[in-house]
Amino acid sequence: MLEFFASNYALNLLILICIYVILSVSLNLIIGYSGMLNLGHAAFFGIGAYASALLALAGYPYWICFIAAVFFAGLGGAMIAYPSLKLRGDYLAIATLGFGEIARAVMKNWVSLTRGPLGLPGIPKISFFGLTLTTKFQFFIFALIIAILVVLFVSKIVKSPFGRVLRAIREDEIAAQAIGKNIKKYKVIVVITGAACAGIAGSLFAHHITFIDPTTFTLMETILIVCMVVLGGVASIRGSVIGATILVLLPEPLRFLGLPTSMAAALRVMIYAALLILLMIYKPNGIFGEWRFRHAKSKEAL
Amino acid sequence: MKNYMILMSILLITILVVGCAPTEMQPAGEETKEPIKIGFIGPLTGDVAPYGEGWRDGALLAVEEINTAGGINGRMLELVPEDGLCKPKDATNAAQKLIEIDKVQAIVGGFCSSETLAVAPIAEEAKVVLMSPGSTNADITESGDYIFRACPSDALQGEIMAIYMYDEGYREVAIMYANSDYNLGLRNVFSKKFTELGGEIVVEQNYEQDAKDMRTQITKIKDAAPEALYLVPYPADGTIILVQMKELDVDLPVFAPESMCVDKVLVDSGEAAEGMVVSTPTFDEAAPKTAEFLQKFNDRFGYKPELTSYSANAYDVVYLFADAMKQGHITGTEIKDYLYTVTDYTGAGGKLTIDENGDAIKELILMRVENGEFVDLE
Amino acid sequence: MLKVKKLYKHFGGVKAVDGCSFEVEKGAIVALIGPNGAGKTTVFNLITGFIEPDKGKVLLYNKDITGMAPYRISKEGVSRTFQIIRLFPKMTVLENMMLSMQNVYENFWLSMLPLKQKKLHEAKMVNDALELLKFVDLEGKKNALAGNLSYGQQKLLEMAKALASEPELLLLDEPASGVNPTMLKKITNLLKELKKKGKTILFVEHNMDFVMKIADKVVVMDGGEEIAEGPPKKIQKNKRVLDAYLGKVIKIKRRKKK
Amino acid sequence: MGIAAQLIINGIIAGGIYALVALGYTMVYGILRFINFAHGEVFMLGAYLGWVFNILLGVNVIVAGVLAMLGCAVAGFVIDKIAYKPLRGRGMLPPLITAIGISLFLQALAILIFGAQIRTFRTGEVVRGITIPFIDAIITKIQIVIIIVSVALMVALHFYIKYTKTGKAMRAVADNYEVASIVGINPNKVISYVFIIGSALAAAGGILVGMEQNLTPTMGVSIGIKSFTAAVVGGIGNIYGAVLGGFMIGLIENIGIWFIPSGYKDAIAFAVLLFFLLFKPTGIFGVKKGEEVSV
Repeated sequence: MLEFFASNYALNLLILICIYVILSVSLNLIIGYSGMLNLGHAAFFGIGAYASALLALAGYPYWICFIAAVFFAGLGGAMIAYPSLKLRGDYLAIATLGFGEIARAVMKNWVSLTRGPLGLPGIPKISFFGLTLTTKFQFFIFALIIAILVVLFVSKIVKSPFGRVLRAIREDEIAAQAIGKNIKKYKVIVVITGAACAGIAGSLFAHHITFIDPTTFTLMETILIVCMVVLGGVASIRGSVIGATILVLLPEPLRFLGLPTSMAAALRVMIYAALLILLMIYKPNGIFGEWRFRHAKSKEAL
Repeated sequence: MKNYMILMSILLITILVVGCAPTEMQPAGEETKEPIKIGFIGPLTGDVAPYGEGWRDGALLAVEEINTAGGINGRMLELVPEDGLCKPKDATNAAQKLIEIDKVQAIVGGFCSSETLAVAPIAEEAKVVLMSPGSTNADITESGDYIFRACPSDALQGEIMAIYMYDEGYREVAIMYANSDYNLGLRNVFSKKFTELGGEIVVEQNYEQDAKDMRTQITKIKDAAPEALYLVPYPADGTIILVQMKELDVDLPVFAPESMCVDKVLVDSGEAAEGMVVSTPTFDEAAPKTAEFLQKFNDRFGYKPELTSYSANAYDVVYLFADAMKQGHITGTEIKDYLYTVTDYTGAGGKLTIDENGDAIKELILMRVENGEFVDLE
Repeated sequence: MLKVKKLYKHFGGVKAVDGCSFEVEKGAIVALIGPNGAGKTTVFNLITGFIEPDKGKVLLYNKDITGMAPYRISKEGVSRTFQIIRLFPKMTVLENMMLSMQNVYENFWLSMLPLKQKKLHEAKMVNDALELLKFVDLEGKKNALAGNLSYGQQKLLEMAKALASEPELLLLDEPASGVNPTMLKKITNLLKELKKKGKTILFVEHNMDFVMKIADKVVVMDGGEEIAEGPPKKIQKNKRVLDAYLGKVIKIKRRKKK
Repeated sequence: MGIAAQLIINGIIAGGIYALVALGYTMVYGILRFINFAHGEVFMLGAYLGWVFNILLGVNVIVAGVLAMLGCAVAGFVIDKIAYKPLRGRGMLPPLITAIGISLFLQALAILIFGAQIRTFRTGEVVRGITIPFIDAIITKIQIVIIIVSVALMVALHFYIKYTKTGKAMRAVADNYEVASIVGINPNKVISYVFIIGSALAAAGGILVGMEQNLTPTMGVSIGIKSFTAAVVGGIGNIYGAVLGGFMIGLIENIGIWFIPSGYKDAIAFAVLLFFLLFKPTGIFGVKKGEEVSV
């Protein structure tokens, strides 16, 4: 069995799990703990990936690429900070969805910078202080450490007094303002932090797959991350980690069901979608969920 | 905080074991009578599925034929198709699975250049041959020794058409292309060559690959009144453009790469394709092997593949793999060395020679559409 | 301490507040009464910055706080309760209390660092919170979720919460409404206690004998403007106040019989 | 003059389709405050059903259209009953994820049943468009049909909403879900009607696009997002807003790419969306829906 874990196939999945854990935990910080329904997470994932890849291809050492990924993704977060303050619930979801699509259109059409649909091949391996991550196993260890750090960072935020205020804002913005909390400042910080973490995941993704193009950072990618958060349980860090793990692994066993070749791919998507629907009907709060995302401030959920 | 960390890692590992448990271990087993597996990576769902399906069935047809004819020295051949979705993440997942679990030594695919470019380093590292029947992106040429392709790099196609159009006396030309890797690649090469020759690109329009309404782009081209149009679409959107051009009374001489050298385009666009000049590797559907392939394809699957030349290429790639294996070259490295020796292989996709960095040299010919049929030009 | 000068607020045609002015002296308990729709709650929202006044000034210790953001007014030492109770239902009673307290460690970076003073401060806050909860005898409920308390208990919690930030001025929006008599007595005693501690309170209320018992001064509003101001006794006899509440006495001319 | 007129005609044709599909989004959102992400796939299903009846079974195109609309109406009804009904009142996220699950499911189903090949209604020879006199823009017969049919359906919907009993019930439930149920309107029945009508209209849009262009399993995705944007721009929850929003997005898109690189065509629709959301979140016709501070 151990030989299986060393195989690149398993390591590839483990690395993807680390990347998607970072994405789902950071999105949960925005959706679960601060009540801001953000459907633009893949855009920050993409900005981080492109920033890191472009600088790496230009020969910069990895730690500069990493910081650039975090910085530019955070900058992206700052851009949607304004709508995040002004809009609530569905409207915020729609606005961030729009932002995500515009970001992807820029990635696809700003050919001089991103080579557009041709993408960026040959992204160099990660190396810092003379150590180069050549094998997939080394990369996995690096990704695991980063993932654990991000999860600790986010759970620290959530358990700290800062996090307590976040949950208060999620519960009732009016009451939070009345007791002297500057909700604008808190929301902006959360949106930028969440986006910056997505940038980290972007950097890891770029150097792992070594080729990125706009087709990866679509609305469906954000939806996948939202599903991980909802499946795992809104406002539960453990939930997001488990949600990410399940949804990365879910399609894999379907490959081995020996479906008739002509229908295999389509059937796989159908089974995946059916499982998603059933999970939502029978476990709408997600596995660890304890907070249900209600409509703006109407007392009962509609 | 400490116990939380332990809990989290234990959970992570247990989910992993559960998630991957059902994978049966498949030893390579040269001697045993197990079938030899070859992989296939291509877009079977998502936007590019209409073409992926035809390419997979082309490869499937070849595998079935080889097996009916006795397989590889008695051992059956098995195609393991995986869905690449034209996306790097899914293509790498598929490649890792094929290489690690199915222990394939050769893979047919990827189709979209994004798939091939993502899988290339993995295949190179695992010393597994990756031969793409359809990725024309120029970057693939230097992407590795184990990386081949059965279609010419777009460098050739773009240049030939630029030269031809220049010689025909066109100086002010428009380009219209779908906003994806194959099309942008060809557009770059074409415009570089055409401007080098002294021509001028007066207007350029692109569109999302799944777009249906290109009327405004066509109106913009009509407004710039170019002498000719170099159109770089996929067959589906190409058909719509030809139709909409006719509807909008825009009769410009149209030039296109092999993606338009497809019978279905002629049928679906009515007479709108009349007079179109297409550059394509020697793939005339009348050639014996090609016609036979199309006939067998239709008998077996009951439809005509969208991008016929690429389905034929997939068919040829499987046969090339089979020829190598028949001569005892089983491992990826052996197949690789054999492939470099392939010259003037006449397959369903026309005559093919593989050059030193794994690209296919195929003579490119020009054809024109005359009363609903592709006819050879000079 | 609190001066409200010529406040105007019109929602479209509705003149919710139409030139209202009154004053709340330090240490005084002032009741703001008037028929429904007189603009009482709107004045509350104008003072606490949730709604911007069209015209007029709100001064706290002669500092102009008109139109400041609600959280900054709260920081100036003004805390309030709401007509419809606004607690954090999914958070514990203790958390609700601690959220209202001044806590420098709620800053993003400070809250992350494992500082000793932070732990001390956290512990101190818990003590202060428990003390206040004892004051409103909700101490036993400290770990219960605020949403699970009874209506009366939530009223008390909301008041305790407002007190937690040691405000200069306490604004209570109908503290006595919808509470059973025993709870009403508790609230009355609570206010008396606060009066002894010299707290300044402005509250909106309909329950007249509660107002008469508690208030030092009464401000009466009708139709968006204040029509009378003074000690409760005097206000009871004020003609304009009676008209506002009981409606105008209209002489009906009898037509002479033919 | 010709070019400008042509752009406007292009905009109106595209707008007609967006409006038809936007109506489905707006009606469902008006009542359930829920974005039915699977609506785009119902549009695709309509196109394929129309193709099956018309091309495979040789039924006349109008009858095929009606049959397809009925088929999609049933599909919409079934989707609501199976997937959305159990999640009523479960907050916003679970229904959102379920809708996405259904849209993926339908796309894969389409690939399985109809195969991934590109289909088209077009059989006859492509004929040159008719030049509209004195503004010399070109429009084809099918495009004229598209505009007429889409406007006709919208007018029909207007009368249905205004004058029929269920129409009034729909408006009541949209206005206030609880009060409507107290007054004796069965909200579930009304919700089913909304899904039936919304899906039928989307099917009509699907057939019209299918006739004019071609069919692929993923055709519903981009049209879905655009029409949804139109519904929001017009004022989510308001029927007339959806129609206006549809034509607006169609026009802005087509006129927009005259000035900026055409690769940004989709991005224009989203830029308009962001503009409206930030400065006029209720859209053009929308009514303020309890969003402000109810202190």
